[in-house]
Amino acid sequence: MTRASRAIAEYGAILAVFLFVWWYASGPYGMPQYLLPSPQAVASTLWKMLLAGDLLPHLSFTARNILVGLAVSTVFGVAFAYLVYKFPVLSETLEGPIVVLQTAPKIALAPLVIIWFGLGLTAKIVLIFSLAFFPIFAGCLAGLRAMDSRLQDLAVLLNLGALQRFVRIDLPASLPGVFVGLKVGAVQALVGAVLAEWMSGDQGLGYLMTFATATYKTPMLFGAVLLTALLGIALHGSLNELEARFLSWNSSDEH
Amino acid sequence: MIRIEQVSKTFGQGKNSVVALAPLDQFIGEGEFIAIVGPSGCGKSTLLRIVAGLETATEGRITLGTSQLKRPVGFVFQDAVLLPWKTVAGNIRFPLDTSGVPRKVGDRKVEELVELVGLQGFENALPKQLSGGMKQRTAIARALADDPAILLMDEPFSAVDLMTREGLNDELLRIWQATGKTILLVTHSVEEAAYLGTKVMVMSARPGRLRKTYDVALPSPRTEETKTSADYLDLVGELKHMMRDADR
Amino acid sequence: MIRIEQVSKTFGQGKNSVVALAPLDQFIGEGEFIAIVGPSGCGKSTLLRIVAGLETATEGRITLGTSQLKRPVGFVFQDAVLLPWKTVAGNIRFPLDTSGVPRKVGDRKVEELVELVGLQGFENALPKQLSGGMKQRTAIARALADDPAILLMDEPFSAVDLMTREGLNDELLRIWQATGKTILLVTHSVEEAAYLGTKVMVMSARPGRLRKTYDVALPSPRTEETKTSADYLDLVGELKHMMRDADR
Amino acid sequence: KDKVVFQIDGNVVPFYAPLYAGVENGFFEEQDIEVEFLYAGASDILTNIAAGNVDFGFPNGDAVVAAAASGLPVKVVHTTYQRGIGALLAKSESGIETYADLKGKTVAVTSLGSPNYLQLQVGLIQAGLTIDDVKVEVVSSGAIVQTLQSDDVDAIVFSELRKYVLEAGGFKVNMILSNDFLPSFGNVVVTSAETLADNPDLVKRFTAAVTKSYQWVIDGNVDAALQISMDKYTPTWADQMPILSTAFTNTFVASVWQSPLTAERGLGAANLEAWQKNADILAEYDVIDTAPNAADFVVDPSDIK
Amino acid sequence: MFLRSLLGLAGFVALWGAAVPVFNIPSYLLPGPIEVFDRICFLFERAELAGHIQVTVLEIFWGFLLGTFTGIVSAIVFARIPVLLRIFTPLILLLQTVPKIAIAPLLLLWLGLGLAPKVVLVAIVSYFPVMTAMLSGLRYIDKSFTDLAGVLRLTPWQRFWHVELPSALPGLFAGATVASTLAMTAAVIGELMGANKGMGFMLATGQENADTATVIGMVILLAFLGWAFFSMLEYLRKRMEDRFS
Ligand SMILES: Nc1ncnc2c1ncn2[C@@H]1O[C@H](COP(=O)(O)OP(=O)(O)OP(=O)(O)O)[C@@H](O)[C@H]1O
Ligand SMILES: Nc1ncnc2c1ncn2[C@@H]1O[C@H](COP(=O)(O)OP(=O)(O)OP(=O)(O)O)[C@@H](O)[C@H]1O
Ligand SMILES: [Mg+2]
Ligand SMILES: [Mg+2]
Repeated sequence: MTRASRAIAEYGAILAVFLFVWWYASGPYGMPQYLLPSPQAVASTLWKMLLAGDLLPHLSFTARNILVGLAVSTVFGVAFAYLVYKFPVLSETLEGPIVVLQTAPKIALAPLVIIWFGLGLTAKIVLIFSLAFFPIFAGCLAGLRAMDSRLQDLAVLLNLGALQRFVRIDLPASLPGVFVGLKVGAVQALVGAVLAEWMSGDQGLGYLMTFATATYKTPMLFGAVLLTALLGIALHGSLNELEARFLSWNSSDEH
Repeated sequence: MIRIEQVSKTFGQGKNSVVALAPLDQFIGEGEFIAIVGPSGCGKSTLLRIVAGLETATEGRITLGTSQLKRPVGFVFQDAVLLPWKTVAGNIRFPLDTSGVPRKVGDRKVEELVELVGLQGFENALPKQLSGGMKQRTAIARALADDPAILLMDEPFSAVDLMTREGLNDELLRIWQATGKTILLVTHSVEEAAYLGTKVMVMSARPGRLRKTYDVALPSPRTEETKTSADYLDLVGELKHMMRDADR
Repeated sequence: MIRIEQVSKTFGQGKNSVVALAPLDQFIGEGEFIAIVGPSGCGKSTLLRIVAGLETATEGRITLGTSQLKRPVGFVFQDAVLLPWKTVAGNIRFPLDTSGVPRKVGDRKVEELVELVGLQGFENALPKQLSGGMKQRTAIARALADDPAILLMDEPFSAVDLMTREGLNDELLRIWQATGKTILLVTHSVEEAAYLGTKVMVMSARPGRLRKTYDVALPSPRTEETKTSADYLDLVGELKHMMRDADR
Repeated sequence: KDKVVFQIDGNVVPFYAPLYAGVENGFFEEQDIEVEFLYAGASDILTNIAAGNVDFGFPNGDAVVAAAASGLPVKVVHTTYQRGIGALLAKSESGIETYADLKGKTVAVTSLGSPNYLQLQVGLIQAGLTIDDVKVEVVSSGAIVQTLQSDDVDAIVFSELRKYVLEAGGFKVNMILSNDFLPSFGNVVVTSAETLADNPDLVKRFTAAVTKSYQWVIDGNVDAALQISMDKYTPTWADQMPILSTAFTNTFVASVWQSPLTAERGLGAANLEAWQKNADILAEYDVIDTAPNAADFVVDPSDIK
Repeated sequence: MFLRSLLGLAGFVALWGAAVPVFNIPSYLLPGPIEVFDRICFLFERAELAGHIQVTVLEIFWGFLLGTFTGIVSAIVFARIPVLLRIFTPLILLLQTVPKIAIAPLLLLWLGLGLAPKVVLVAIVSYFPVMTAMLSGLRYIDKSFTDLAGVLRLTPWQRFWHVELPSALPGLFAGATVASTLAMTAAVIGELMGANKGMGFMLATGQENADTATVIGMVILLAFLGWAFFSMLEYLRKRMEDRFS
């Protein structure tokens, strides 16, 4: 079997099992609709919304926020990790506070973020950033710290400038860690995007969820949840693909 | 020109400290080829690393008299140290890329070097796909790539077979003669040391110290005949004797 | 006893594939000491790795006739491979610890091995604090620790100086004679191969194939005198000749 | 003795003081009921009740109608608040006094699915405007008051009770009650159809205790109830006692907990017509698909056997 | 290190204290440090804050332990049997991305009203960073170490304990640190979906009442808790590193 067909078979199988369990729980097992709507109901709701043009705008709104937030988080996360790595003094004074800041529950801060940054896009990006930044930062820092120290010797020898050293040695060497951070960060970005929409605004999957919850449109709620998860899976898949491309030199398998 | 003055190195502090290098003096003139021999752990690598600026001497001073300020030395590490994400060609051209040599010029140079170390056909292999000796040869090619005025080589030929080794020895001699580089080469083969060096530094173990520096009075250029000359054989014998002694 | 039947190895697939080992046959009897020589990249390491079960042969079969089922082989890797978070002593005793040897017994064994490879005083050093040769010697000590019936050594002495090397050669011979191990040793030194081996396998490059297996008819036990015997010198000469040939 | 979980809309606030006082005074104990309070949003409460996670809930009436419309087996067993307490709130200095003044202004609601949003729509229509004449922002309940305070929005449609919070914060507030043009119900006691059918006695005892609790407060014990609440449940509000006391007396006691109907039939009495009207309006404005039959999900406490 | 952190903290509080009057920030947006401190003391005295803290700490402790443990174990299984990884990834991501508040009634239905749903929630969010880090550590383990393990015919357990864990440890601790911060958030969220105890409940109360001092106070207490958590992890990391050297 080729790679693609094997993947299709695997995912097809798992999807089938998943749908069956869901169908069974909502149908024969007798979970009521308001707790767990049937897959058919969810699918038909989604389909109707799609046809009515009520779905794609929300989906793309959320997706865009996630991508923008993730991009900003990546830039700052990697840059910050690099600074901390380069200047260990910073690590002593900053790492603790950063961690502590992170423990402040975002759901508590979300209203404050909205109060501080207004109702627009900024607040949403700030919220996503506040969630996705730290995993990327921590992953990148761990990657940098695990770097083979002999590569540093090489950089010294070749008298590389700060930029070249970063681009050509430190960044590639820390990529395994960066990807760990990105994968966790992507999930967090998603959570942040939904949370932000939950808190304010009238667009996005998160908004659909609040709306559906308040009006007991459980199929719509589950549809939005499902789409969110699909977004997450797509993001994760792309990151895996990127990782496979950028880190083939590092993986232990030989294919 | 390299001036080593009272250079010593101690690793660690207090009870756990290891004196890797006792104070050592050596003057190395422009264009000299210094071979360094000595027992394992006597501080040869440490000395080279100090000269290269990778390690700071605990005491003493190193002066490099070279005009090529930006990148004064080329270094072949004892254990290759290749960038695992770059191919053989990518590793060899790394010093060129990072000093802004035009792509075309770099390509030509890399091709030349790949041939020199006998890695034709493996230009696009990643380090993990290479044998031990192939890695080492890639590292040698990389050190030669941007033509440094000073070349520091830490047992560069330890992982290659005798034939390749002899070939590389002769190539190194040719390059040295053609370019007038200053070369410091650590080796465990006294034959190699005698064949290549204008001087041979013999070090003794724990704490590593310079036992004696031999001037090699063999005619240049050196050829296969050199290896059968009485002077050469005498020197090799003397070095071996010295080494046996040094070890005790 | 090791039976190698039509073993070949190809890395990669399609256009990018590299034939590391062409089909190779060799029977190695119990208690033999096989030295393997050949040019860099000819598949020596690959052969050893296949015998150790670290690599699966693309084709062919390896049969190990050893009763020591759990851990049939000891392996000295070409590049040491020490666990960086363990000390010298910790690394050496690793095979003992993981096979449930009592602490006390292990301690004694480690002490013995540290002395064998001349690392007294460095028991508690971490690998990063060792010189290249010291790392290699630690790896040798580790391979000997739990007394495997088959010992596979990939250029174990490449990073140590001549004196240490000769000392370790003799130690290895002594251990071999005392325990009747089967040993496969890759080396770039034909002198070493001739001095140590009961057989010498000469391999040729790309694709790596067995050129010839020499039976070494030198008297046992081998001593310093062996190295001046005519038989020995003849064999060395012949091997060198063969190697020069093999390289072409 | 029955242990029941009673899930209240929102969070611990002194507005629920009668219930806290009822527990502390032993009114539930008398009925052999031990109450554990739990908190969550209205829709969660109703889902929890339907799922059997909790025994009783105290959500707002609109949420119950929506839940009933969606087929959740929930029953209102005590119409505690006889009218809705949704209101438009604006700072006095904004000059917003009627819905007509909202033209071109920014108004916040907690969700486009909330009854408040419906109230806004209806209010605008009755003032000759439409929803497009204002800018609507959706802000979570945790932040909505602050957005009004910080002038991020000009008005909010939310609970009437927030007026007192704002006033406690030193803001002068204009308020337009939604109930005046759109009848609905504030917090009501809800249980599941199953509990009601299987254990009517428990429901009866529970509603009796609720009634007694509220009656006690109405009978001149506003300050005592608030004191109990401050002592044990809502200590952070202690400094706002005077304002709360006024609010209780002027709003809750005066017109929320009591109505002409309750004078006749006791606290918690269900006005099925009003409920039905509430449901019909929700359907008319598309908040729910079809209006449920009020008699199907509302029960008068006196009818529980 | 400790002193420096303390100094940094003092500086931060001073800045905060100064900013409030200087920029004339109204207290419903950001109350001053003294007001917040007063509020915390008040809550300790009058609202049994200590009990609330205890509940939250317990939730975090058990949830984090459960999440970390399953994370490490499943990563090992996934690394050995990649098919399982591919099969479970969508489900894991589903679990991670489902807004917890959206499925709160379901969680309560399955797990009851007590500690269990919160612990499970904390475990779910702590799981992912740890699993991802461990998996990456196993995937990018130095090949020569795997060879060594192969030659020594290590048992799976020995392989894990002596080779894989020490190699993955730096990344694993980064993952655990991330997990620790998420765990705290999750505990708070868990308490929002139906609770009457815990710091999250307290916080929601503050939020509902537009009581910014309580909100900030809780956030600060949670931050302290986070700091303690972090210090503990750091300590553990040092101990582990010693253990493996
Ligand atoms: N980073 C370090 N920390 C502590 N001790 C070190 C360090 N590097 C080297 N040493 C010690 O310094 C001494 C000299 O080491 P060095 O690597 O210079 O030896 P060498 O002459 O190159 O040996 P070899 O021929 O085995 O490579 C050794 O005893 C070694 O243990
Ligand atoms: N993992 C791998 N992937 C692809 N090719 C490989 C791999 N390992 C080895 N090779 C190739 O197989 C050939 C034989 O390698 P091997 O390491 O066995 O050589 P060797 O005889 O040990 O050489 P040396 O003396 O230089 O160590 C080489 O051409 C090498 O490029
Ligand atoms: Mg060295
Ligand atoms: Mg090899």
